[in-house]
Amino acid sequence: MAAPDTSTADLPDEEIERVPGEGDMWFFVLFESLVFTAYFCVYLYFRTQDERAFLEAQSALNLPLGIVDTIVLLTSSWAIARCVQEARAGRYPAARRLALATIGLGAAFFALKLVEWVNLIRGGHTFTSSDFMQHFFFLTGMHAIHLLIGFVALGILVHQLSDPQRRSQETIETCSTYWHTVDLYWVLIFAVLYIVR
Amino acid sequence: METSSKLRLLAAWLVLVAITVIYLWIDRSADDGGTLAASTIVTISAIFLALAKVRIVMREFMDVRHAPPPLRRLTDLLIAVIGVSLLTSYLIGRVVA
Amino acid sequence: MSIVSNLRANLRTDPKRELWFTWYSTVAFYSLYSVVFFVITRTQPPGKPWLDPEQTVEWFADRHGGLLFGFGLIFVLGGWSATAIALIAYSIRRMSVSRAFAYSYLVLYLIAAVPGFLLICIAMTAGALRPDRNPEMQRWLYDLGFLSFSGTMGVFLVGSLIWMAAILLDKNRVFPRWFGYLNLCNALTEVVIAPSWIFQRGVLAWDGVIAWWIDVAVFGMYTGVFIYLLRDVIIRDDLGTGPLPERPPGRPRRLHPLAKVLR
Amino acid sequence: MSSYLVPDTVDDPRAGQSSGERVIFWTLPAVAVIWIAAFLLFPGFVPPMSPRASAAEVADFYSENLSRVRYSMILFNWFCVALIPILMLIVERMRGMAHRTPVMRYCVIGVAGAAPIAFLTSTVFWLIAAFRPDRSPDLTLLCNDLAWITFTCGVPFLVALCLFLALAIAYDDQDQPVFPRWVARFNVLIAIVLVPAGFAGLAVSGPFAWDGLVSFWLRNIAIALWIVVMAAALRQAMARDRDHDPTEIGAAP
Repeated sequence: MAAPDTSTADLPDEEIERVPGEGDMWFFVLFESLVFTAYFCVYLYFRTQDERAFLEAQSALNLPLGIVDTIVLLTSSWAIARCVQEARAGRYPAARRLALATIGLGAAFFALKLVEWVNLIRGGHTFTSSDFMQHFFFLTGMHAIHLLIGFVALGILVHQLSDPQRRSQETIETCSTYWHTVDLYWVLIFAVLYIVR
Repeated sequence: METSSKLRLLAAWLVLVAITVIYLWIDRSADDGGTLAASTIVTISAIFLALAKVRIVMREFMDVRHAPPPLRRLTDLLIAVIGVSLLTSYLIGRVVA
Repeated sequence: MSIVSNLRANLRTDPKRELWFTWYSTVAFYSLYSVVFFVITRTQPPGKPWLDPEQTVEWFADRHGGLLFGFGLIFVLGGWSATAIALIAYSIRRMSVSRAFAYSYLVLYLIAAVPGFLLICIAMTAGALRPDRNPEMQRWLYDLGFLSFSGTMGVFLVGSLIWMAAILLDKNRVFPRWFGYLNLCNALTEVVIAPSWIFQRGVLAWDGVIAWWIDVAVFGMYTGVFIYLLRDVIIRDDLGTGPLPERPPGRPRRLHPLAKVLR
Repeated sequence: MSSYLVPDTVDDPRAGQSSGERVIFWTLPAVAVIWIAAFLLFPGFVPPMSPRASAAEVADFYSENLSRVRYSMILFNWFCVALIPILMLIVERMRGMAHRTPVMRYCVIGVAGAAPIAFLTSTVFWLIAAFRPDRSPDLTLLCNDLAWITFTCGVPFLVALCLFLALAIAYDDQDQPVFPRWVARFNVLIAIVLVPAGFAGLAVSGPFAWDGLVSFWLRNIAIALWIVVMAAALRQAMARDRDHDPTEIGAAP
């Protein structure tokens, strides 16, 4: 790693050290992760104070649906990582198809989330029904807002890929970094809401 | 080389899905005859598995693997901070309760 | 140069004196605001939302003089909040984006002054003025004060997003892009505070760990950062158009200790 | 010094033209007549209602003076914000000041809108108090308190307006400033006179209570005086702008 910058020109593409996307987006990723961590800490602490009630309310969740949902979002994350690879190789039509696939998978995740919410609310589990559900709807709701903002990022990405004049690898990677962040938050939320006992 | 990075991405995805399915198994085995019980082991392993997933997503999908060392260290530090914070608040809660 | 002579030069002879005036006023206003809310009136951290009417009567009695004097200060000096907003609106105008962004920010945040701080001042003054008022009504004033103060959301939400969009679209490099993203974090605190209209207790109530403590931490960092960055903008500003120059060389920025460790 | 004597007018081709500005200006005398009439019509101003009155006394006041309260406050509700266009004329004059940025103008625009809106809010509380005279006296007293506190203490934007204008004038160092220097000093004086009103909650009797000499009479006379003096200064500045209308200069070959 001590090698000066000039020597990296000889290395194969895979070995060059570079920040994926703009560094500023990484600031957002780190900052917002800490904010989410704070929410999780509050939830875990209050959960231990009344474990019985939390466990009972938690049992209303549909774990298989949550797992399917998680896999859908992980796949969308994979698709956008592939999209970045294709864009880097200059295969823009393929990259664009993968970006559209990401949007589709993101929309599928959101649709499953809506189904889950509606089922819970029909079953009498609402934002105000219990402490667990309060945390559940808050965390999944905050995540959904980040997901919806992610569609803006994906829209910018598709827009860039569609027009040869606009294509900027940095912007493409920045948008993809944001989308992965949405995935990361879900990975953590899923573990603390569905699995933790 | 390009196919290798493609395969690597696919492998990362497979590992992530596998960990997600392990959750299902953990959850089933914790259902002790249908009664609901708190479990420190389940909680701690759920958190660790989630952190492992976060690290895989960052390293492989977000390409931190190829990032300069400061960013690599910063992301690892972030994962450590998340892990320590979650476990601490959970364990303090258990002690207080 | 000492701080005082520096200040004097900034406000008297510096070509950017109007900008410096608004910047120093911003610092002074936010300091005064913190002192009034945290120390003099003790209305931050906020009172408990679950108090019964008699307890709110006690709450008012406890803070009687502090409320009347502290909010008197805000009644007199609250208009200074306009300086921060004017400076930020100017910073947006200095960008390459349409002036519509600057004017939107100006109008949004100025509207915010009325529900954002005038209502809590009026409600708390009315409550402190007559300690013998019917307890139910005292609690109504208490609710009006805290809910209007915490729950004034839309103007700050849309205002932060406007500032964010302007920064991310700007080609004059007035603000670093990471600060654009930080505006999004601040906008999201206005989403997090929304449940305070629903819950009377718990982590999402107006005094809750999430809705108050975490939100205030984010907002506090955001405010500190933008005050620092606005100073940077004034120093770099050439009062012209086009890209903002970088800071003059010769004053290398010291590396943060954390950044050194990571290097 | 001369490096920043650049009036902030270059960005607006219409600056300096006063078409329609005189129409706005001459609404002021008409509106002032309405303000004075509404002030005298409201039975709670001459003399001002006492903060020491009991709930029953306040309730009696509203049931006895129902019509006068309603019609005077409807008048105020209509026309108190009519000051905003006049303040915008001042903002337009500020374009001619030797400032290098529009930031002082933004400050004034900001508080100019909020100042009359604080008064507007208090008329709403007075009108609610008068809406149902058979309401519980405690509730009427509450509305009455909110109205008087909003009216009396609601000076933050006026104080800031005066001080922003004073500073803007002080920074306007050109040979022929838009407003003469004494206008700046006058604005500082008015701001100081308005300060005690903000603390009216601290006293229920004496000169600082909301019916007192300082918080009521001095405050309201100061506001009236400010409007008169600023109108005179504004008229002068507008006349000067017309004399130096850039479009007319441009028309001459």
